[in-house]
Amino acid sequence: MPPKISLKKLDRRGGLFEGVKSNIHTLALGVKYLVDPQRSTLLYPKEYIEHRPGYRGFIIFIKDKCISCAACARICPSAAMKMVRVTEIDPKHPDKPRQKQYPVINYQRCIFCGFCVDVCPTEALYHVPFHDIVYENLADMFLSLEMFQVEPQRPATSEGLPVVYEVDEIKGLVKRRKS
Amino acid sequence: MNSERIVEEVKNVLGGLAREIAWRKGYLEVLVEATNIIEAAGKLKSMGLDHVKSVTAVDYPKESKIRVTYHASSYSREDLMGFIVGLSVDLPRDNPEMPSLVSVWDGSVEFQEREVYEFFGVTFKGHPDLRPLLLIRELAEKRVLRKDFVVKEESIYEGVPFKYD
Amino acid sequence: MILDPILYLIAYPPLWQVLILGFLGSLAVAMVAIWFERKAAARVQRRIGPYWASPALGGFLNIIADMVRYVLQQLIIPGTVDRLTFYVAPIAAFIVSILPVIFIPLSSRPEFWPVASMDYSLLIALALSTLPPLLIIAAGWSSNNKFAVIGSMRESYVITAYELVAVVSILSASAATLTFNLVHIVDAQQPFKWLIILNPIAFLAAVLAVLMSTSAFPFEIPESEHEVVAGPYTEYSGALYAFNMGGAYVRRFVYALIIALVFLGGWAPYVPGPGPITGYVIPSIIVVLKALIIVLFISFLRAVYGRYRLDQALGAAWRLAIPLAIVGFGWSLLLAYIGVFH
Amino acid sequence: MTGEPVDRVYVGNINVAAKRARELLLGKLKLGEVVDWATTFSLWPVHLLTSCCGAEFAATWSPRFDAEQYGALPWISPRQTNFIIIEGTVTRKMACALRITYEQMPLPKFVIAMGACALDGGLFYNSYNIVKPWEVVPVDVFIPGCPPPPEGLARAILQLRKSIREKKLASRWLMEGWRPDRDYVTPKDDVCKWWRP
Amino acid sequence: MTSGGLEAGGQIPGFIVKKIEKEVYEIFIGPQHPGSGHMRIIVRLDGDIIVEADPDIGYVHRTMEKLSEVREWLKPIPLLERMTIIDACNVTLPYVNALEKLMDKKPSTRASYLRVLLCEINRVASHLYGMGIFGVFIGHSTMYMWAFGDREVFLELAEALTGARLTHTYPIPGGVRRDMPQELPGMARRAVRYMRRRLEEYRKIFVDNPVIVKRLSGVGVISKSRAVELGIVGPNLRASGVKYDVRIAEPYEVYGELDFEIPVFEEGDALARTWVRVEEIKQSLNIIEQAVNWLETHKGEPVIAKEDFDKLPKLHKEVYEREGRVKFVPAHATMKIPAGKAVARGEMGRGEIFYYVESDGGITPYRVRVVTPSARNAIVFKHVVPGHTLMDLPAIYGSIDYFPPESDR
Repeated sequence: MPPKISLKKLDRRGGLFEGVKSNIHTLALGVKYLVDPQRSTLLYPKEYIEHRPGYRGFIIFIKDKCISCAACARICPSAAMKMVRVTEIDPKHPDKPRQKQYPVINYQRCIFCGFCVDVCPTEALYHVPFHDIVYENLADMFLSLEMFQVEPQRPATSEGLPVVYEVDEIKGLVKRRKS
Repeated sequence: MNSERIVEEVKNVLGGLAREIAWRKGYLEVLVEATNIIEAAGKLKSMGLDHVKSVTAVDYPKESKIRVTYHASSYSREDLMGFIVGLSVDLPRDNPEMPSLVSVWDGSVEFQEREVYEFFGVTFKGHPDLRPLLLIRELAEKRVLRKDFVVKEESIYEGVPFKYD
Repeated sequence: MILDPILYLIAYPPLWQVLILGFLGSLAVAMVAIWFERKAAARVQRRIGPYWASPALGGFLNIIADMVRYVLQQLIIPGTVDRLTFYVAPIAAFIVSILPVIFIPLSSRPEFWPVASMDYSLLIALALSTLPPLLIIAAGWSSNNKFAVIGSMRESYVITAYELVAVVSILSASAATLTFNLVHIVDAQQPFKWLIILNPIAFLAAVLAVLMSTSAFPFEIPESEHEVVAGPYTEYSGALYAFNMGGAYVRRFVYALIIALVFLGGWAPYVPGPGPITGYVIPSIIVVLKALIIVLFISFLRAVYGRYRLDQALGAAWRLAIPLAIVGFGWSLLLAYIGVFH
Repeated sequence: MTGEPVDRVYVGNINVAAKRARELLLGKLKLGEVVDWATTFSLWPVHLLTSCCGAEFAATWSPRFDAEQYGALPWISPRQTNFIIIEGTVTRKMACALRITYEQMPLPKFVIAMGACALDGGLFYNSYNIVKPWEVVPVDVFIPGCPPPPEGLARAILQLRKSIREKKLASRWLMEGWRPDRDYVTPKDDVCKWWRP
Repeated sequence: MTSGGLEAGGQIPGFIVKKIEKEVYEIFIGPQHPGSGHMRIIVRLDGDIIVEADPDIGYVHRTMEKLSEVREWLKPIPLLERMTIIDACNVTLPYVNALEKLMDKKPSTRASYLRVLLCEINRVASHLYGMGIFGVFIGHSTMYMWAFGDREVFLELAEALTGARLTHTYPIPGGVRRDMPQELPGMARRAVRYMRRRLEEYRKIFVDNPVIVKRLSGVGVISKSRAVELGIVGPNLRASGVKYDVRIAEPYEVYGELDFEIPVFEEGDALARTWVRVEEIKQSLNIIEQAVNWLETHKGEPVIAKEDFDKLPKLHKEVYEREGRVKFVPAHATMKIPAGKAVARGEMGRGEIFYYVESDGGITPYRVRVVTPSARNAIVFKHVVPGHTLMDLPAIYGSIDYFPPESDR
């Protein structure tokens, strides 16, 4: 069925009786939630959200899979990913050092769009499903090649317990402790 | 076909004013002279194209012109709602000047002409309040959306200047 | 003995009442009111509100943290303000807000409350409670800030709306009980002849007046933040702002005390006994609890109402509240004629 | 309104008095701990929305994340706050507003820069209208992401609280009048150049 | 009391530099002001009546049109998304549509449905955002909290679908980036049922609240003819009685096949604009249900165009089978698009968005012009606000749901 457009009438509440009635409605609803707030607030450091597997969080690099195609750096919309040249010594041919290039990431710019992960032809990049790391120094955010390969420690894991949020028909979002 | 009929209507309404009428992807481009744009716009408006969606300017440094297009459409005529007419005018690049269409299309072009003024330096004669809208004056003088204002891109390599592949 | 007057002064109950109840009590009540306002609003809004400062106390220490932070923060005096007024107005407003407490009895026993025998305590308390708005206007005016000036102007508009309502509706209690003495008003309501039951119209008008006078929702117009930032207090920082903010809650509490005595029967149905515990502590707790209920109700309104426009608020006052107050006054005269309280 | 005007008025010099009071309270009575504690639970961010990370700023105070549980309450007038959250891009027009707002706030005051745009320009790294906020105001904590999720902002508030308690930022700042380790990078005249052409 | 700002010589951009005869009280609302977003409104008051309002926007102007010209075709998608991160799919979809028009590519039907699904989720979230901000503007903080709390439900849906709360970067030329996860239909249905119940409570506490009704009725009235002249868009236009919606005027994606109705009100005041949003949320919930039902019954088709999918390498297909994630081919990074000019439009939560994309056959766009709904609604401040009292300004601001980053680009 095709969509249609329709003119609606606004029913303005007027009159003393309607006014008193809607005042009572308003107050009663307020009292209802005052008594039973149905809340699902995240008590953040004590609890943290365990996101779904597809969550686009921090990006980790697997060096062994990288073929140095630079597609990730090329597609990065914010030029956060840069290629660095590294001289590598192959254990099989120690006399022939090879020039290779690997991506490094600059979290000062990264927008977590996941283009680099999606463009990588060998799945050498992947997301970890969290996003709550903060820095006090700008310099720490430009990861080195070594740091880029290490999964960062999520600070919340040491302070709290994981919870998941589920959509509920009555309460909206419901927080559930993960066992 | 509906759109054919509307193209005919546009042609009839404009008469000899249109220098060129061509279908682009999604809109009908009508090119007129800067001198009679008010007349053309008034005719289009009387046809039912009562508002302007966008005042678009494009800089063509090779041809040394700036093309200003008013993408007009209709709220009042149902058959015109899905249809956009781009009323275009070519202006010289050194001192672009054209009459303002605020007198025709009122508020729907007022702010957008100010935008074109600050980004391209096109002067709209007769605009009630022509001053930069978004930019600070220092930038508005640089005509930032013209092609000769170059934005630096970065290379994908550390410490290598950028060039397009 | 020469020491007697000094001892009398030191042991003078109203002085201690002002110092203890008026200052510390008002401070405590203000903090409870702020805490409740934040927590109740948070509950209605399905969230937690202050929590981590003291999870066991429901985040109550957070309010103390805010207070300490304000008091010890840098005090900025903008170069363009009228200095004397800028310093003095908020402090004076705070002190004047507390003053009515002297004339508010918390017990009918004269040994704990000499002023209780004063025959015009209600009138004096009411008169004193109308002073602070002038100082708020002075504070806003001295800030030399456009938003503050607009806020002050709004405050002065709102005064014209609620002053009459407050006086008429509260004095309707006097009309019913034929006395201006708060102790007698309370005693007349013993044990359950409370004026809220006998004259709900005047009570409603009085609550409306309190809402307006303490700029509570839905009449939070002088400090309506989306037009005039913080209203008269826009330029205030640090401790001076704490005075301003505390003053607003203290005023609310003082009005609530008056209403608790006048309409909610004060310490009724309890009859104060001879000793200090039964004669003073228990009745005052009852009165303060009743006042707190009103304060908390006012705080709760923040969660469910938006704010009226200035002209609508004035209209509500002149078209609704003043007729209500006058009808309530007439009703009280009727009560007096029937002789309910005698 | 920058700096503290020092001149004698009717009741003596309030700035000197305030300084003496600070010295008494913080230096002699060792109230520094109390100040630091109070500041950590009373970080009220000023209502300055620099850019679209404001959407996540708002979501952080929404019922699901509710940053009021940390005692942070978005407040209206800069005079009564002590905390700025820079929500994303700072344009050249906004930089001046940011700087003025920052200078209107009483000491001690803290800044969190939120989002890639507030760190190195993010997507707009080569834009002509972007200013890096850490050149305009001294920033304490940086949050990566575009936009950072509310958890990220909550983590930043926790981190700021931690460093206030550990480094005694608030009490030291009140005592010394200025924090030596952070200072403006760009003079105000440069930030607000467009204001006075 | 100052008069008329600066002398005519003061060349301050963004300020009205003209003399006003009457003594007026000039106040600057914003950019640091709780009643303004990322903008400034210079308001001149005569008593309590606004005689002139001058929106000084551009505080969030991030030069997206210029930056789009120097970046490869795919990169403007995340870039333009930042205009309205609260309505991210709606704002990028017309750009993608324009590219598809230039490339003569059609997305698969499944991708179209997925786009519509995310667009409607975004629309609900965006309306809730608008209503929340509106609520707090007229002092109703509970409305703000409730709307933002319920918005989280829809952000949760969007996060399950795309992996990001706000900046989904979901549509790409030819399709979308991810397939729907298994659990999404159930989640979406529960969310829809929940939201329908909540809308009744919104009515009780906000829309029918006597204080709010009194505050909003007759405020900021835009008549039908004035709305057309000013060229405003979206719910504001439909609240003035103009029957225009891009989803009907020029159905894009699969909107032509879905069953929903566009609510139109005639009053044109702030209350009617609120009601349009409430009714539109209801319709969006209908669309979400329909889209989810279709997606659940029609499986098997890839979420990008068939010809693109067939060209994918083996690993990419494996990843798609395993995770539902569409991987780009490296050609995406440097794709070229045939020369031409295209316009595309779409209906965002705040109204119609218009894109003009011109290609000269290179690897970057030659010109991207975008006119956002807020940019077109900004004119309301100048022409509708004067004549109201100062306390009406937040009511009008909130009711037109103006979002400065979107307007400034």
